[in-house]
Amino acid sequence: MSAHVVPTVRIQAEDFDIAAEVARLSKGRADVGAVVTFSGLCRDEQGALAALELEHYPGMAQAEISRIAAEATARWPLTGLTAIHRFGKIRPGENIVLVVTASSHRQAAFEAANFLMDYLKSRVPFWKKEHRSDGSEGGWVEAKDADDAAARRWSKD
Amino acid sequence: MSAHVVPTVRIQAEDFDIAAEVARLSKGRADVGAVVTFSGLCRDEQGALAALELEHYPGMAQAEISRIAAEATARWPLTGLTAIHRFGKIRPGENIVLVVTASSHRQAAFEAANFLMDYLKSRVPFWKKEHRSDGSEGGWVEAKDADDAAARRWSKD
Amino acid sequence: MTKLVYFAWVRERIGKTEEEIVLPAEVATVSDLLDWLKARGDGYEAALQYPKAIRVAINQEHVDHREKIAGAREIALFPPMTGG
Amino acid sequence: MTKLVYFAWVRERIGKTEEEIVLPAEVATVSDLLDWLKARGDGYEAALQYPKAIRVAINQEHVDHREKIAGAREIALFPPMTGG
Repeated sequence: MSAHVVPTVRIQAEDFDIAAEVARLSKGRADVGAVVTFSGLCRDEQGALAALELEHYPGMAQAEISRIAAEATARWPLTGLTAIHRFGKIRPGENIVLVVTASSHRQAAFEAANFLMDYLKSRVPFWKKEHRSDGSEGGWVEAKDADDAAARRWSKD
Repeated sequence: MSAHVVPTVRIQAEDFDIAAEVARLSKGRADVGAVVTFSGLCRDEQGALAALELEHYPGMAQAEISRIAAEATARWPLTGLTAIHRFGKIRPGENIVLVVTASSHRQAAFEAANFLMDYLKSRVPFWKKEHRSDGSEGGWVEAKDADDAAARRWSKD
Repeated sequence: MTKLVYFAWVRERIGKTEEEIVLPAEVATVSDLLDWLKARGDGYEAALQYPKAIRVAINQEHVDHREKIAGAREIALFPPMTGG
Repeated sequence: MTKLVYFAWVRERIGKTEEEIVLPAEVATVSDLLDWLKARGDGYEAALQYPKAIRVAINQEHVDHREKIAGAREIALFPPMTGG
Protein backbone atom coordinates (compact mmCIF):
# COMPACT_ATOMS: atom_id res chain seq x y z
CA MET A 1 0.00 0.00 0.00
CA SER A 2 2.86 2.40 0.73
CA ALA A 3 4.69 3.41 -2.45
CA HIS A 4 8.49 3.58 -2.20
CA VAL A 5 8.67 3.65 1.58
CA VAL A 6 11.90 2.29 2.99
CA PRO A 7 11.53 1.85 6.75
CA THR A 8 14.39 2.96 8.98
CA VAL A 9 15.29 0.35 11.61
CA ARG A 10 18.02 0.91 14.18
CA ILE A 11 19.23 -1.23 17.09
CA GLN A 12 21.47 0.92 19.26
CA ALA A 13 22.81 1.50 22.77
CA GLU A 14 22.44 5.30 22.57
CA ASP A 15 19.29 7.25 23.32
CA PHE A 16 17.19 8.61 20.44
CA ASP A 17 15.85 12.09 19.65
CA ILE A 18 12.08 12.03 19.03
CA ALA A 19 12.00 15.49 17.43
CA ALA A 20 14.78 14.60 14.98
CA GLU A 21 13.03 11.37 14.00
CA VAL A 22 9.69 13.12 13.46
CA ALA A 23 11.44 15.81 11.38
CA ARG A 24 13.10 13.16 9.22
CA LEU A 25 9.66 11.84 8.19
CA SER A 26 7.92 15.19 7.75
CA LYS A 27 10.42 17.97 7.02
CA GLY A 28 10.48 19.42 3.54
CA ARG A 29 7.50 17.44 2.31
CA ALA A 30 3.86 18.40 2.22
CA ASP A 31 2.13 15.07 1.62
CA VAL A 32 2.30 14.01 5.28
CA GLY A 33 -0.87 14.78 7.21
CA ALA A 34 -0.27 12.76 10.35
CA VAL A 35 2.73 11.62 12.38
CA VAL A 36 2.33 9.28 15.35
CA THR A 37 5.16 8.48 17.75
CA PHE A 38 5.25 5.85 20.44
CA SER A 39 8.02 5.98 23.05
CA GLY A 40 8.40 3.14 25.52
CA LEU A 41 10.22 4.06 28.72
CA CYS A 42 11.70 2.13 31.62
CA ARG A 43 9.48 2.32 34.72
CA ASP A 44 10.89 2.06 38.23
CA GLU A 45 8.27 -0.36 39.60
CA GLN A 46 7.61 1.73 42.73
CA GLY A 47 11.30 2.29 43.35
CA ALA A 48 12.26 -1.40 43.38
CA LEU A 49 14.08 -1.26 40.04
CA ALA A 50 17.61 0.14 39.62
CA ALA A 51 17.92 -0.65 35.90
CA LEU A 52 16.93 -3.01 33.12
CA GLU A 53 19.59 -4.88 31.17
CA LEU A 54 18.38 -5.45 27.62
CA GLU A 55 19.94 -8.42 25.86
CA HIS A 56 19.30 -8.94 22.15
CA TYR A 57 20.11 -11.20 19.20
CA PRO A 58 21.89 -8.66 17.00
CA GLY A 59 21.37 -9.80 13.41
CA MET A 60 17.92 -11.23 14.03
CA ALA A 61 16.62 -8.22 16.00
CA GLN A 62 17.36 -5.98 13.02
CA ALA A 63 15.95 -8.53 10.54
CA GLU A 64 12.78 -9.19 12.54
CA ILE A 65 11.93 -5.50 13.07
CA SER A 66 12.55 -4.95 9.36
CA ARG A 67 10.13 -7.77 8.50
CA ILE A 68 7.45 -6.28 10.79
CA ALA A 69 8.08 -2.81 9.36
CA ALA A 70 7.71 -4.13 5.81
CA GLU A 71 4.43 -5.79 6.81
CA ALA A 72 3.20 -2.46 8.23
CA THR A 73 4.04 -0.56 5.04
CA ALA A 74 2.21 -3.26 3.06
CA ARG A 75 -0.92 -3.03 5.22
CA TRP A 76 -1.24 0.75 5.68
CA PRO A 77 -0.66 3.67 3.29
CA LEU A 78 2.36 5.10 5.09
CA THR A 79 4.70 7.82 3.83
CA GLY A 80 7.39 6.87 6.34
CA LEU A 81 8.21 4.53 9.22
CA THR A 82 11.02 4.47 11.77
CA ALA A 83 11.64 1.94 14.55
CA ILE A 84 14.51 2.23 17.04
CA HIS A 85 15.17 -0.25 19.86
CA ARG A 86 17.87 0.28 22.46
CA PHE A 87 19.94 -2.43 24.16
CA GLY A 88 22.23 -2.48 27.19
CA LYS A 89 21.59 -0.99 30.61
CA ILE A 90 18.59 1.34 30.80
CA ARG A 91 17.55 3.18 33.96
CA PRO A 92 14.04 4.15 35.10
CA GLY A 93 12.78 7.16 33.18
CA GLU A 94 14.99 6.44 30.17
CA ASN A 95 13.79 5.54 26.68
CA ILE A 96 13.71 1.93 25.47
CA VAL A 97 11.92 1.97 22.13
CA LEU A 98 10.61 4.46 19.57
CA VAL A 99 8.21 3.93 16.69
CA VAL A 100 7.32 6.75 14.30
CA THR A 101 4.72 6.38 11.55
CA ALA A 102 3.76 9.03 9.00
CA SER A 103 0.82 9.00 6.62
CA SER A 104 -1.67 11.21 4.83
CA HIS A 105 -4.32 9.65 7.04
CA ARG A 106 -4.43 9.75 10.81
CA GLN A 107 -5.99 6.33 11.32
CA ALA A 108 -3.28 4.63 9.22
CA ALA A 109 -0.56 6.29 11.30
CA PHE A 110 -2.23 5.27 14.58
CA GLU A 111 -2.92 1.68 13.55
CA ALA A 112 0.52 1.06 12.06
CA ALA A 113 2.26 2.36 15.21
CA ASN A 114 0.02 0.23 17.43
CA PHE A 115 0.64 -2.84 15.24
CA LEU A 116 4.41 -2.32 15.31
CA MET A 117 4.47 -2.06 19.09
CA ASP A 118 2.42 -5.22 19.56
CA TYR A 119 4.80 -7.18 17.34
CA LEU A 120 7.92 -5.62 18.84
CA LYS A 121 6.76 -6.89 22.25
CA SER A 122 6.19 -10.47 21.22
CA ARG A 123 8.36 -11.26 18.18
CA VAL A 124 11.57 -9.26 18.32
CA PRO A 125 14.46 -11.04 20.09
CA PHE A 126 15.04 -8.81 23.11
CA TRP A 127 15.02 -9.90 26.73
CA LYS A 128 14.89 -7.74 29.83
CA LYS A 129 16.73 -8.57 33.04
CA GLU A 130 16.02 -6.61 36.20
CA HIS A 131 18.64 -5.13 38.49
CA ARG A 132 17.00 -4.23 41.81
CA SER A 133 17.58 -1.16 43.91
CA ASP A 134 18.60 -3.35 46.87
CA GLY A 135 21.52 -4.71 44.83
CA SER A 136 19.99 -8.11 44.12
CA GLU A 137 19.43 -9.54 40.69
CA GLY A 138 15.74 -9.36 39.96
CA GLY A 139 15.81 -12.04 37.29
CA TRP A 140 14.41 -12.09 33.78
CA VAL A 141 11.17 -10.28 33.05
CA GLU A 142 8.51 -12.80 32.11
CA ALA A 143 6.63 -12.50 28.84
CA LYS A 144 2.96 -11.66 29.24
CA ASP A 145 0.21 -13.68 27.62
CA ALA A 146 -1.51 -10.33 27.08
CA ASP A 147 1.32 -9.29 24.75
CA ASP A 148 0.90 -12.40 22.63
CA ALA A 149 -2.83 -11.82 22.51
CA ALA A 150 -2.26 -8.20 21.49
CA ALA A 151 -0.12 -9.31 18.56
CA ARG A 152 -2.64 -11.98 17.52
CA ARG A 153 -5.44 -9.43 17.11
CA TRP A 154 -3.73 -8.21 13.90
CA SER A 155 -3.74 -11.68 12.38
CA LYS A 156 -5.64 -11.89 9.12
CA ASP A 157 -6.42 -15.64 9.32
CA MET B 1 -9.24 6.58 36.20
CA SER B 2 -6.27 8.99 36.10
CA ALA B 3 -5.36 10.25 39.56
CA HIS B 4 -4.49 13.96 39.80
CA VAL B 5 -3.89 14.50 36.11
CA VAL B 6 -4.46 18.07 34.98
CA PRO B 7 -4.48 18.16 31.18
CA THR B 8 -2.59 20.96 29.45
CA VAL B 9 -4.65 22.62 26.70
CA ARG B 10 -3.28 25.42 24.55
CA ILE B 11 -4.76 27.32 21.62
CA GLN B 12 -1.99 29.31 19.97
CA ALA B 13 -0.73 30.85 16.74
CA GLU B 14 2.88 29.72 17.28
CA ASP B 15 4.30 26.34 16.36
CA PHE B 16 4.89 23.74 19.07
CA ASP B 17 7.92 21.66 20.05
CA ILE B 18 7.11 17.94 20.19
CA ALA B 19 10.25 17.02 22.13
CA ALA B 20 9.59 19.65 24.79
CA GLU B 21 5.98 18.49 25.21
CA VAL B 22 7.02 14.83 25.50
CA ALA B 23 9.71 15.79 28.05
CA ARG B 24 7.15 17.72 30.10
CA LEU B 25 5.10 14.51 30.56
CA SER B 26 8.00 12.11 31.13
CA LYS B 27 11.08 13.90 32.44
CA GLY B 28 12.08 13.33 36.05
CA ARG B 29 9.47 10.69 36.69
CA ALA B 30 9.72 6.94 36.39
CA ASP B 31 6.07 5.85 36.44
CA VAL B 32 5.52 6.61 32.74
CA GLY B 33 5.92 3.56 30.52
CA ALA B 34 4.45 4.88 27.28
CA VAL B 35 4.14 8.23 25.55
CA VAL B 36 2.14 8.61 22.33
CA THR B 37 2.19 11.77 20.23
CA PHE B 38 -0.03 12.65 17.30
CA SER B 39 0.94 15.59 15.09
CA GLY B 40 -1.45 16.77 12.40
CA LEU B 41 0.19 18.68 9.56
CA CYS B 42 -1.05 20.81 6.67
CA ARG B 43 -0.88 18.92 3.37
CA ASP B 44 -0.44 20.71 0.03
CA GLU B 45 -3.12 18.75 -1.87
CA GLN B 46 -0.78 18.00 -4.81
CA GLY B 47 0.54 21.56 -4.92
CA ALA B 48 -2.90 23.22 -5.21
CA LEU B 49 -2.85 24.61 -1.69
CA ALA B 50 -0.88 27.72 -0.68
CA ALA B 51 -2.06 27.84 2.93
CA LEU B 52 -4.89 27.06 5.31
CA GLU B 53 -6.47 29.82 7.37
CA LEU B 54 -7.70 28.40 10.67
CA GLU B 55 -10.53 30.34 12.28
CA HIS B 56 -11.63 29.42 15.79
CA TYR B 57 -14.06 30.38 18.56
CA PRO B 58 -11.54 31.41 21.23
CA GLY B 59 -13.20 30.74 24.59
CA MET B 60 -15.14 27.73 23.42
CA ALA B 61 -12.20 26.07 21.63
CA GLN B 62 -10.27 26.05 24.89
CA ALA B 63 -13.32 24.92 26.89
CA GLU B 64 -14.28 22.16 24.47
CA ILE B 65 -10.79 20.66 24.22
CA SER B 66 -10.60 20.78 28.03
CA ARG B 67 -13.90 18.89 28.27
CA ILE B 68 -12.66 16.21 25.85
CA ALA B 69 -9.33 16.00 27.69
CA ALA B 70 -11.13 15.54 31.01
CA GLU B 71 -13.22 12.78 29.45
CA ALA B 72 -10.02 11.05 28.24
CA THR B 73 -8.42 11.18 31.70
CA ALA B 74 -11.63 9.73 33.14
CA ARG B 75 -11.71 6.85 30.65
CA TRP B 76 -8.03 5.83 30.55
CA PRO B 77 -5.37 5.57 33.28
CA LEU B 78 -3.18 8.42 32.03
CA THR B 79 -0.26 10.03 33.84
CA GLY B 80 -0.40 13.09 31.60
CA LEU B 81 -2.17 14.64 28.62
CA THR B 82 -1.39 17.66 26.43
CA ALA B 83 -3.39 19.05 23.51
CA ILE B 84 -2.27 22.03 21.43
CA HIS B 85 -4.21 23.45 18.48
CA ARG B 86 -2.87 26.25 16.30
CA PHE B 87 -4.90 28.96 14.58
CA GLY B 88 -4.16 31.53 11.86
CA LYS B 89 -2.39 30.95 8.56
CA ILE B 90 -0.65 27.59 8.26
CA ARG B 91 1.35 26.52 5.21
CA PRO B 92 1.80 23.02 3.77
CA GLY B 93 4.26 21.00 5.80
CA GLU B 94 3.57 23.01 8.97
CA ASN B 95 2.04 21.66 12.17
CA ILE B 96 -1.66 22.18 12.99
CA VAL B 97 -2.36 20.09 16.06
CA LEU B 98 -0.50 18.07 18.69
CA VAL B 99 -1.82 15.54 21.17
CA VAL B 100 0.48 13.86 23.71
CA THR B 101 -0.71 11.12 26.07
CA ALA B 102 1.38 9.41 28.74
CA SER B 103 0.51 6.31 30.72
CA SER B 104 1.99 3.27 32.41
CA HIS B 105 0.26 1.21 29.74
CA ARG B 106 0.80 1.47 26.01
CA GLN B 107 -2.76 0.67 24.98
CA ALA B 108 -4.18 3.44 27.19
CA ALA B 109 -1.80 5.97 25.65
CA PHE B 110 -2.70 4.88 22.10
CA GLU B 111 -6.45 4.82 22.66
CA ALA B 112 -6.61 8.13 24.50
CA ALA B 113 -4.64 9.90 21.73
CA ASN B 114 -6.84 8.37 19.05
CA PHE B 115 -10.00 9.34 20.97
CA LEU B 116 -8.79 12.93 21.42
CA MET B 117 -8.05 13.33 17.72
CA ASP B 118 -11.46 11.97 16.70
CA TYR B 119 -13.21 14.46 18.97
CA LEU B 120 -10.93 17.35 18.03
CA LYS B 121 -11.95 16.82 14.40
CA SER B 122 -15.66 16.86 14.96
CA ARG B 123 -16.42 18.83 18.14
CA VAL B 124 -13.86 21.58 18.61
CA PRO B 125 -14.84 24.94 17.03
CA PHE B 126 -12.15 25.35 14.36
CA TRP B 127 -12.78 25.91 10.64
CA LYS B 128 -10.30 25.66 7.80
CA LYS B 129 -10.37 27.94 4.77
CA GLU B 130 -8.18 27.19 1.77
CA HIS B 131 -5.96 29.68 -0.01
CA ARG B 132 -4.98 28.24 -3.37
CA SER B 133 -1.60 28.39 -5.07
CA ASP B 134 -3.19 30.10 -8.09
CA GLY B 135 -4.23 33.02 -5.87
CA SER B 136 -7.91 32.14 -5.71
CA GLU B 137 -9.85 31.52 -2.54
CA GLY B 138 -10.45 27.81 -2.27
CA GLY B 139 -13.37 28.15 0.09
CA TRP B 140 -14.14 26.45 3.38
CA VAL B 141 -13.06 22.86 3.91
CA GLU B 142 -16.15 20.68 4.25
CA ALA B 143 -16.59 18.45 7.26
CA LYS B 144 -16.41 14.75 6.53
CA ASP B 145 -19.10 12.31 7.59
CA ALA B 146 -16.22 9.92 8.25
CA ASP B 147 -14.97 12.23 11.02
CA ASP B 148 -18.35 12.23 12.72
CA ALA B 149 -18.49 8.46 12.45
CA ALA B 150 -14.96 8.20 13.90
CA ALA B 151 -16.04 10.22 16.94
CA ARG B 152 -19.23 8.19 17.40
CA ARG B 153 -17.31 4.89 17.72
CA TRP B 154 -16.21 6.03 21.21
CA SER B 155 -19.78 6.55 22.35
CA LYS B 156 -20.76 4.38 25.29
CA ASP B 157 -24.51 4.39 24.59
CA MET C 1 -30.03 41.39 25.06
CA THR C 2 -28.42 38.25 23.72
CA LYS C 3 -25.04 38.20 22.05
CA LEU C 4 -24.99 36.28 18.77
CA VAL C 5 -21.63 35.25 17.31
CA TYR C 6 -20.95 33.82 13.86
CA PHE C 7 -18.06 31.84 12.43
CA ALA C 8 -16.66 30.71 9.06
CA TRP C 9 -19.14 30.87 6.17
CA VAL C 10 -22.02 31.72 8.48
CA ARG C 11 -20.06 34.84 9.48
CA GLU C 12 -19.15 35.65 5.87
CA ARG C 13 -22.72 35.35 4.58
CA ILE C 14 -24.31 37.29 7.43
CA GLY C 15 -21.54 39.85 7.06
CA LYS C 16 -20.73 40.36 10.71
CA THR C 17 -18.80 38.56 13.43
CA GLU C 18 -21.27 39.30 16.23
CA GLU C 19 -24.27 41.38 17.26
CA GLU C 20 -26.41 42.07 20.32
CA ILE C 21 -30.09 41.37 19.74
CA VAL C 22 -33.28 41.57 21.79
CA LEU C 23 -35.10 38.36 20.96
CA PRO C 24 -38.91 38.35 20.89
CA ALA C 25 -40.57 36.17 23.51
CA GLU C 26 -41.90 33.69 20.94
CA VAL C 27 -38.33 32.69 19.98
CA ALA C 28 -38.06 29.87 22.51
CA THR C 29 -35.70 27.30 20.99
CA VAL C 30 -32.61 27.22 18.80
CA SER C 31 -34.80 26.10 15.93
CA ASP C 32 -37.10 29.11 16.45
CA LEU C 33 -34.05 31.39 16.49
CA LEU C 34 -32.76 30.07 13.15
CA ASP C 35 -36.18 30.59 11.52
CA TRP C 36 -36.52 34.07 12.98
CA LEU C 37 -33.00 35.16 11.92
CA LYS C 38 -33.50 33.83 8.40
CA ALA C 39 -36.20 36.46 7.83
CA ARG C 40 -33.90 39.34 8.80
CA GLY C 41 -32.33 39.86 5.37
CA ASP C 42 -30.57 38.33 2.38
CA GLY C 43 -27.32 37.62 4.23
CA TYR C 44 -29.14 35.72 6.97
CA GLU C 45 -31.22 33.91 4.37
CA ALA C 46 -28.04 32.84 2.52
CA ALA C 47 -26.34 31.72 5.73
CA LEU C 48 -29.28 29.82 7.19
CA GLN C 49 -31.07 28.41 4.17
CA TYR C 50 -30.26 24.85 5.29
CA PRO C 51 -30.83 25.02 9.05
CA LYS C 52 -29.75 21.40 9.53
CA ALA C 53 -26.23 22.35 8.41
CA ILE C 54 -25.91 24.89 11.22
CA ARG C 55 -24.24 23.94 14.49
CA VAL C 56 -25.14 25.93 17.58
CA ALA C 57 -23.45 26.57 20.93
CA ILE C 58 -25.08 28.31 23.91
CA ASN C 59 -22.68 29.84 26.42
CA GLN C 60 -19.84 28.01 24.62
CA GLU C 61 -21.34 24.54 24.83
CA HIS C 62 -22.74 22.49 21.96
CA VAL C 63 -26.55 22.18 21.94
CA ASP C 64 -29.04 20.65 19.54
CA HIS C 65 -31.77 22.57 17.76
CA ARG C 66 -34.48 21.65 20.28
CA GLU C 67 -32.58 23.38 23.10
CA LYS C 68 -34.38 26.24 24.87
CA ILE C 69 -32.55 29.53 24.67
CA ALA C 70 -33.98 31.26 27.75
CA GLY C 71 -31.14 32.70 29.81
CA ALA C 72 -28.52 32.38 27.05
CA ARG C 73 -25.87 35.10 27.26
CA GLU C 74 -24.04 34.07 24.08
CA ILE C 75 -25.33 32.00 21.18
CA ALA C 76 -22.92 30.95 18.44
CA LEU C 77 -23.89 29.77 14.95
CA PHE C 78 -21.35 28.02 12.74
CA PRO C 79 -20.87 25.29 10.13
CA PRO C 80 -19.75 21.75 10.99
CA MET C 81 -16.25 21.94 12.46
CA THR C 82 -13.09 21.05 10.56
CA GLY C 83 -10.33 21.29 13.15
CA GLY C 84 -7.70 18.71 13.98
CA MET D 1 28.68 -28.23 11.82
CA THR D 2 25.77 -26.22 13.05
CA LYS D 3 26.11 -23.08 15.14
CA LEU D 4 23.85 -23.01 18.19
CA VAL D 5 23.30 -19.67 19.95
CA TYR D 6 21.62 -19.09 23.29
CA PHE D 7 20.05 -16.03 24.90
CA ALA D 8 18.79 -14.80 28.28
CA TRP D 9 18.13 -17.54 30.84
CA VAL D 10 18.71 -20.29 28.27
CA ARG D 11 22.23 -18.90 27.84
CA GLU D 12 22.76 -18.55 31.60
CA ARG D 13 21.63 -22.10 32.39
CA ILE D 14 23.59 -23.75 29.57
CA GLY D 15 26.55 -21.62 30.55
CA LYS D 16 27.64 -20.51 27.08
CA THR D 17 26.58 -17.99 24.46
CA GLU D 18 27.19 -20.25 21.47
CA GLU D 19 28.77 -23.48 20.26
CA GLU D 20 29.43 -25.37 17.04
CA ILE D 21 27.98 -28.88 17.06
CA VAL D 22 27.82 -31.79 14.66
CA LEU D 23 24.26 -33.00 14.93
CA PRO D 24 23.52 -36.73 14.49
CA ALA D 25 21.43 -37.63 11.47
CA GLU D 26 18.46 -38.72 13.60
CA VAL D 27 18.00 -35.14 14.90
CA ALA D 28 15.63 -34.03 12.16
CA THR D 29 13.36 -31.39 13.71
CA VAL D 30 13.59 -28.60 16.26
CA SER D 31 11.76 -30.82 18.70
CA ASP D 32 14.33 -33.61 18.20
CA LEU D 33 17.11 -31.08 18.78
CA LEU D 34 15.65 -29.92 22.09
CA ASP D 35 15.33 -33.53 23.32
CA TRP D 36 18.85 -34.39 22.19
CA LEU D 37 20.43 -31.28 23.79
CA LYS D 38 18.61 -31.88 27.07
CA ALA D 39 20.58 -35.11 27.53
CA ARG D 40 23.96 -33.34 27.17
CA GLY D 41 24.34 -32.27 30.80
CA ASP D 42 22.81 -30.59 33.83
CA GLY D 43 22.95 -27.08 32.34
CA TYR D 44 21.09 -28.20 29.22
CA GLU D 45 18.63 -30.14 31.35
CA ALA D 46 17.96 -27.03 33.47
CA ALA D 47 17.56 -24.78 30.42
CA LEU D 48 15.35 -27.11 28.40
CA GLN D 49 13.28 -28.90 31.02
CA TYR D 50 10.08 -27.30 29.66
CA PRO D 51 10.61 -27.47 25.89
CA LYS D 52 7.34 -25.65 25.21
CA ALA D 53 8.78 -22.54 26.87
CA ILE D 54 11.66 -22.43 24.38
CA ARG D 55 11.44 -20.26 21.26
CA VAL D 56 13.60 -21.21 18.30
CA ALA D 57 14.95 -19.34 15.28
CA ILE D 58 16.69 -20.95 12.31
CA ASN D 59 18.95 -18.66 10.29
CA GLN D 60 17.47 -15.72 12.24
CA GLU D 61 13.81 -16.46 11.49
CA HIS D 62 11.21 -17.72 13.96
CA VAL D 63 10.22 -21.38 13.46
CA ASP D 64 7.96 -23.74 15.35
CA HIS D 65 9.10 -26.98 16.95
CA ARG D 66 8.00 -29.16 14.03
CA GLU D 67 10.38 -27.35 11.65
CA LYS D 68 13.05 -29.49 9.95
CA ILE D 69 16.59 -28.38 10.71
CA ALA D 70 18.39 -29.79 7.67
CA GLY D 71 20.56 -27.06 6.14
CA ALA D 72 20.39 -24.78 9.18
CA ARG D 73 23.59 -22.73 9.58
CA GLU D 74 22.53 -21.07 12.84
CA ILE D 75 19.92 -22.22 15.33
CA ALA D 76 19.02 -19.95 18.26
CA LEU D 77 17.26 -21.05 21.44
CA PHE D 78 15.75 -18.46 23.76
CA PRO D 79 12.85 -17.72 26.15
CA PRO D 80 9.71 -15.83 25.10
CA MET D 81 10.73 -12.30 24.11
CA THR D 82 10.22 -9.26 26.30
CA GLY D 83 11.26 -6.33 24.13
CA GLY D 84 9.34 -3.19 23.37
